[in-house]
Amino acid sequence: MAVPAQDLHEEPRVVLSARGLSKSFGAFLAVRDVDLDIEHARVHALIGPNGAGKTTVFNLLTKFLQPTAGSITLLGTDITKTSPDKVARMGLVRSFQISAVFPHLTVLDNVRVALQRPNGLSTQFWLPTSALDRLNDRADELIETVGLKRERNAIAADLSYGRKRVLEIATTLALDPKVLLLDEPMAGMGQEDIGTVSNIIREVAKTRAVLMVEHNLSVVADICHQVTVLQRGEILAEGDYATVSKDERVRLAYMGTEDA
Amino acid sequence: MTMIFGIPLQAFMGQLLIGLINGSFYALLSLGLAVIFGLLRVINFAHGAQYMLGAFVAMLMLQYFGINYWFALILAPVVVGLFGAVIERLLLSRLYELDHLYGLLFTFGLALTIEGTFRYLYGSSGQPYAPPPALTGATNLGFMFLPVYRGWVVVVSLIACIGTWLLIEKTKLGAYLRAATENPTLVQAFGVNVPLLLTLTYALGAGLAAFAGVLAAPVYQVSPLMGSNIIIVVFAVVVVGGMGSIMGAILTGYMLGIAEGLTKVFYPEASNIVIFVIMAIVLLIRPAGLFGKDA
Amino acid sequence: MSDVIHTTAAKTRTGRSATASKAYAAFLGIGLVLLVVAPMFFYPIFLMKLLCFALFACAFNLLLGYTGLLSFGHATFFGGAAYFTAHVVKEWGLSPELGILTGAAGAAALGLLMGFFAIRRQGIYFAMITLALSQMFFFFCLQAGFTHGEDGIQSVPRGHLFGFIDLANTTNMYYFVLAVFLIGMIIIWRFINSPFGMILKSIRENEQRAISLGYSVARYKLGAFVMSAALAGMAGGTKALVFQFATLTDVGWQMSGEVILMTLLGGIGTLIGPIFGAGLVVTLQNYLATSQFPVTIITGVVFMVCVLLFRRGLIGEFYASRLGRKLGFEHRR
Amino acid sequence: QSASDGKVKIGILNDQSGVYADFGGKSSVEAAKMAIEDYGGKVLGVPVELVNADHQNKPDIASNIARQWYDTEQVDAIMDLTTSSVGLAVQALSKDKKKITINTGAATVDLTGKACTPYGFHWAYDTHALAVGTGGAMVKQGGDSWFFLTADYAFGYSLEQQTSDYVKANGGTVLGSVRHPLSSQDFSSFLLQAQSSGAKVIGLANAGLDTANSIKQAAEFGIVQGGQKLAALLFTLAEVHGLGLEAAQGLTLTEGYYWNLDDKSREFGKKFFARTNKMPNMVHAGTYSAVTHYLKAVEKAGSDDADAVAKAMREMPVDDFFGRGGTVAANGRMIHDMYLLQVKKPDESKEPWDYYTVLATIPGKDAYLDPNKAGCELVK
Amino acid sequence: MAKPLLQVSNLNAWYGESHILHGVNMTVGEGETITILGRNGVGKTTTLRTIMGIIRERKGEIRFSGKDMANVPLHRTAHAGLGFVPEERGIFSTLTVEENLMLPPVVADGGRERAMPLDEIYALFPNLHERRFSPGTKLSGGEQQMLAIARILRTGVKLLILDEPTEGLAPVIVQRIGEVLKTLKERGMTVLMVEQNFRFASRVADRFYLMDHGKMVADFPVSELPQRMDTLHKVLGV
Ligand SMILES: Nc1ncnc2c1ncn2[C@@H]1O[C@H](COP(=O)(O)OP(=O)(O)OP(=O)(O)O)[C@@H](O)[C@H]1O
Ligand SMILES: Nc1ncnc2c1ncn2[C@@H]1O[C@H](COP(=O)(O)OP(=O)(O)OP(=O)(O)O)[C@@H](O)[C@H]1O
Ligand SMILES: [Mg+2]
Ligand SMILES: [Mg+2]
Repeated sequence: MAVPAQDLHEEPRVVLSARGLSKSFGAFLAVRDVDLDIEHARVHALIGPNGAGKTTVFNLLTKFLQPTAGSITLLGTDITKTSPDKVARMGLVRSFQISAVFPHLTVLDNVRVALQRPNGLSTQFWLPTSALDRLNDRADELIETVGLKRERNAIAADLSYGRKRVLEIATTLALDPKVLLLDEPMAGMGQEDIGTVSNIIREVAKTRAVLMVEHNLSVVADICHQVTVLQRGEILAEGDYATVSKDERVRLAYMGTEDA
Repeated sequence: MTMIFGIPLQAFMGQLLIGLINGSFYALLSLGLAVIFGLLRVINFAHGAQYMLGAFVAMLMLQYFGINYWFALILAPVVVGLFGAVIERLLLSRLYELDHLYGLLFTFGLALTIEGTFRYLYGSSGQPYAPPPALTGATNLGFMFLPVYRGWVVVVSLIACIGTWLLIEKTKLGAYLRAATENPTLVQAFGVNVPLLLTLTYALGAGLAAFAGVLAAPVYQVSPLMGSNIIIVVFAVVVVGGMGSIMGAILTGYMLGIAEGLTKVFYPEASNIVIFVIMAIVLLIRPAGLFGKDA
Repeated sequence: MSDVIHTTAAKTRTGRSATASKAYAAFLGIGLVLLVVAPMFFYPIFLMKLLCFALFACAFNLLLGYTGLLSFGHATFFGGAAYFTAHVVKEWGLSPELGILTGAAGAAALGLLMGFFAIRRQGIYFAMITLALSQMFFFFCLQAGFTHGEDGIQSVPRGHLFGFIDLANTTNMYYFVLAVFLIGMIIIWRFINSPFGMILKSIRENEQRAISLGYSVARYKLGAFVMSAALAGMAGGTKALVFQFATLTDVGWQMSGEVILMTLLGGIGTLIGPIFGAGLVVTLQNYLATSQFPVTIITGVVFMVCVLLFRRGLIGEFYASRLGRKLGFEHRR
Repeated sequence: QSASDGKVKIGILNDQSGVYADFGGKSSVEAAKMAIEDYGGKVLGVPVELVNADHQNKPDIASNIARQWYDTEQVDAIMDLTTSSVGLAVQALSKDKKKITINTGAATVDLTGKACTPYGFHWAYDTHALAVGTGGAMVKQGGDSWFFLTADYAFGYSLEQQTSDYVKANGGTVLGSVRHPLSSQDFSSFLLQAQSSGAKVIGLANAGLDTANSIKQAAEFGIVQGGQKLAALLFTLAEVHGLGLEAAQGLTLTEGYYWNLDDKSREFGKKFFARTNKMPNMVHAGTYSAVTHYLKAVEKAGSDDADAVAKAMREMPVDDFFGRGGTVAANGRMIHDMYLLQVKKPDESKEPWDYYTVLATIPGKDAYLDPNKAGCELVK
Repeated sequence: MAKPLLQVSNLNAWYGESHILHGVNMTVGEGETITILGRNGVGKTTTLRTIMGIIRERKGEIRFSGKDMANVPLHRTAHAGLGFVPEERGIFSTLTVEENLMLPPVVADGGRERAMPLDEIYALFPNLHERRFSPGTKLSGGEQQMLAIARILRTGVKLLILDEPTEGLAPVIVQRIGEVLKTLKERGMTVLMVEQNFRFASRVADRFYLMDHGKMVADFPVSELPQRMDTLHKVLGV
């Protein structure tokens, strides 16, 4: 496993927080006055109807979008004005709603590209590529963690959709992020992968904070400690799954009449 | 006498008008380029060559068939448009599914071939083409002596620009075209004959270039080089306007024409680069161009 | 972790099999021998021109083939460096090797400047912006005093290499050019097959993802751009010494088009393809210059045919051909 | 008595596809061919061969070709060499290679001035002659206030500079000038400035397509009808033909030859026309004259060795339909008479190619710089 | 079973050199709702795209209303009455939501009667109404999915081909789409879809095809579902 044993059972503490976060696109206010606290060693779910502004919140937190108002703090540092790559280097890493891998690289190379940066092997234009072989052990470990061992040397483009998502998680983990933002990690995934990925998320969350957007409520119920429900850009409800799912407004706006 | 920057108001007005006239050529040319780019995602390097072809076709029509300016103004764009359609159907259309850069490279080759051929056949010092008798002479505007023909150029190019803009932004056909730019397969799966649509678009773009060429023939020497001299400037216009933005191309065309015209008065040596300087500044401030949508 | 995984990793990394590596080494060996003996059989000036353009095309390919950026303004670096080299050698009396270094450094500086503007856009936008900026540089060269306008800097002395090898001697000059060429190629080869090259490749594949992994994409691209510019400058500076000339031809947009043609003909994204592309174009031009048929028509037609039919280029097509695959080459694109 | 390698080979190197393709171009090659044929095709008992190439107006391409001709094709002399940058480059190279160049196409006086070489000759015209003709002689015809439209590069500057010197020397004034970038398509803005300056003469210190477009647009803006005169400083019969009399009428210019001057020049003109379907301009006629003179010199020297030939060339007078009592000065300048010409109105032209009225003849010694003062090191 | 509308026999398809479909056989009866189940990457999307004619490297027979579709060019398939909602939705960014919606022409014979009027569509998807003037791709993921479905409903196709219609949708919306599909069914529309959301699928489908390795490995009506759970478990890992 990727996670060293002594790190387990760490105490929750706030690592990423947003205050009064707002974003408007022209006259349209997509996110309004959102406060969020993401805690270490916790899985936090962001749910809500389509178009509620979940992806936008992600884009704001990772600085792919600049907020119209509000502030964001990561590990005690104000990152409201920081560039996205810098934020990523500080340990806040995201996945995309639409799958994001390097299609013509092998699975191994995909992971190694991610490993290069934290290992200081990205600007060396005078070294041979074989210098990257020292990343192999760590890369293989990650590949095994997410169960891609069989596809290790396959070209990423040839993977099925679900496998690509899994690979994406592996590359994200390679950066050893402190805060992980996952946008619908289970979307389009078959049942067998959903189980695997749930387990991975549960496992990695023991040592880091995870914020995820997910429509699959059984997954949310299963692995998330905390749930925030967003509607029309505003927070509608907050709490653990049991509390939130009983909220009448949430049922009406999001969950519908069926059981999860 | 009123002075503006040390220049008599009258002369200043004259220069402004001249700038506007040149701007109409830029607008017309960059319009065609923007149409082709916006819808086919092809940078049509052959645009200058097609402009030149327009002028040449008009001249040859007069020389061999006695077809006058007015008919040439319609016929030459049709001929060049057909030529464009054939090129698109047979050759260019094979490149769409590839990286867009191949389109640029292909049309670059096409431009070299067309220009080379005309240079080989007609030399490059240029041929005369007289303005139509109805449009010769000049009117005195008080502040300047305006050749009637130049006035005609402004009016007719404005009409062509607005017409094209309406066609693409406001009609169903235009909606098909814009959608086909993004995902031709899907639009085709919806039951639209996309290949035909793209052929027509390229023909339209080429035709617009040729139209500008016919308009230019009475003003400039009809020379195989006339296109390659202007094409780079027109590229800059399109970049400043925001690539793919049709309105952007038109407005920027006029604006840069005026900017260039004024430079010709105050610092003539720089008139060739003023457009590129403006481009650099615009790109620094707005990387997507003045009217471009952010990528 | 088993050994099996390690060996397969080694294989995928280099992207070609053992037979291919052997074939490659054999080609390299033969090529090198041919280059060394070539001046006995061919007009040396022609060979030198070929080498300069080959290096130029390879430098250009570093950007197009490995970073996915099509620059339509590379003449700026080639021609700019030619001016710089010619100027410092002729007016300041610098030695040829320093002259070429100055040219390369100047080109790198120009690359930094142009890259600063252009790198923020991609694809066609990038191409157009580089084109326009190089056009600006063209006008600068037309106006600036030290370039001598349309006359160019003429009669540039070749000087003495390291102060004692007389380069006016054609044979000496040839081996000097060959050395510059080989140094350039080694730099390119190393650059591509380095950790940096790996990041470039991943940026080309998926830029957004590279950003989210924490890479400042713009800086990597700029790095590649400057490197490519510097190497193009090295080629341009050398050319200025070979022909004792620096002119506007080398900074015009047609030159930028030509280098694209060379790269395209040889094979985008192949290390040695552009060499062959350059060879073909230079030979063709040499032949056509004195024939009665206009060069531009041929160039244009070759361009179109290439784009339509031989997109992979000579070497790319060879790699993809049955023989190439039998030898174990894998085409990258 | 022999040629070094069993043949005498002449190269015509000029622009065959660019803006000067009509100016010299293929027709120059034809003129050289005629000269060789008229000479009998042989000199010193060996055949005279002719090669030609297109230098695309690029000095580096030109010097490449020249170098290759000298190194691998045993070319003995190169002629035409249109455009100054090419002329200077090839002349410098030829000095190193010890080969003869006779420039009939380029304008710069530097060829026989500070860049002169023992083997370089300048035949048909130069900027000085143009300046004296169009600038000096025109003032005498009444055009005494000038405004220049100048191409923004060295050639344009020197043409403007030299012309305005002569304008002033002859009592005229220069009211101003505007520098336009090379290959501007549109000159209306500049013409407007020239128009409002009120100058009697608008001097076009540019070349090729730029000049043609300036003239065409000047007609559009009614500049000539408005009483101002246009003087094209470098413009020949070939370009007048390309522009058409309608646009070119009233234009004043200087050439070293006109086919309709007298019987001798008409004879050459007709012969040339029969082969090329064009009447020759001074470059074509000059090339014919240059080839002929070169062959005569080879004959006289008894060898194709450049030193001997150059010496013979300087010793012999150039009396043909083109040179008319011409002499070859020590700096390589061929000195002959020039003509100030005016383009006829369409209705004045009586036959095809009847384009000019001769306004004045400028004697060679006035037209060209005194070889002693040209700045050439060969002349002390 | 109802009269067959779509018959596919021994269909093979390739992406370049990779052979993806290895002889797909299936029949869709008129008025039926069919769901294809299968793990990621078995070729479900490919099957739909091949039927639609988007993938042209294909062999085998496709008959629609008895007509052989082999040589029908892509832009004519829609005329036959097939409508396609791709997995990646295919919303056009340069068009507004409404322009997107209005884009596909009503082309099928008799399409006008079947076509769903605009106000009905807006009633079904109020989000779209609210955002109708904003550019298509500025919609959220789920809104784009609604738009993609709505767009086809307006053209009055006979056979609606849906690739994972509920991916990324909020449960309420999934429910609503389920209802829409039922309404359509009542109107006689035939639906062929690929779906990962097993619960949703079992609610709307009449019949299932189970796909593995480029082939249909099982075919059963919804009523047999309980007996088939074992097979499903094996093939899907549900
Ligand atoms: N760049 C943009 N410009 C204009 N509007 C936008 C932009 N990005 C998003 N929106 C709008 O903001 C709202 C929120 O979008 P967002 O993508 O955050 O939703 P979401 O909660 O992630 O939904 P889903 O679950 O469907 O993915 C939507 O109505 C969308 O149309
Ligand atoms: N454009 C392509 N080129 C090459 N192979 C492809 C391409 N698209 C898909 N494939 C391969 O074809 C196989 C089937 O893909 P398809 O998209 O049909 O699967 P699917 O069953 O729809 O899976 P999912 O549930 O993930 O959407 C997969 O192995 C995939 O890797
Ligand atoms: Mg979203
Ligand atoms: Mg699928």
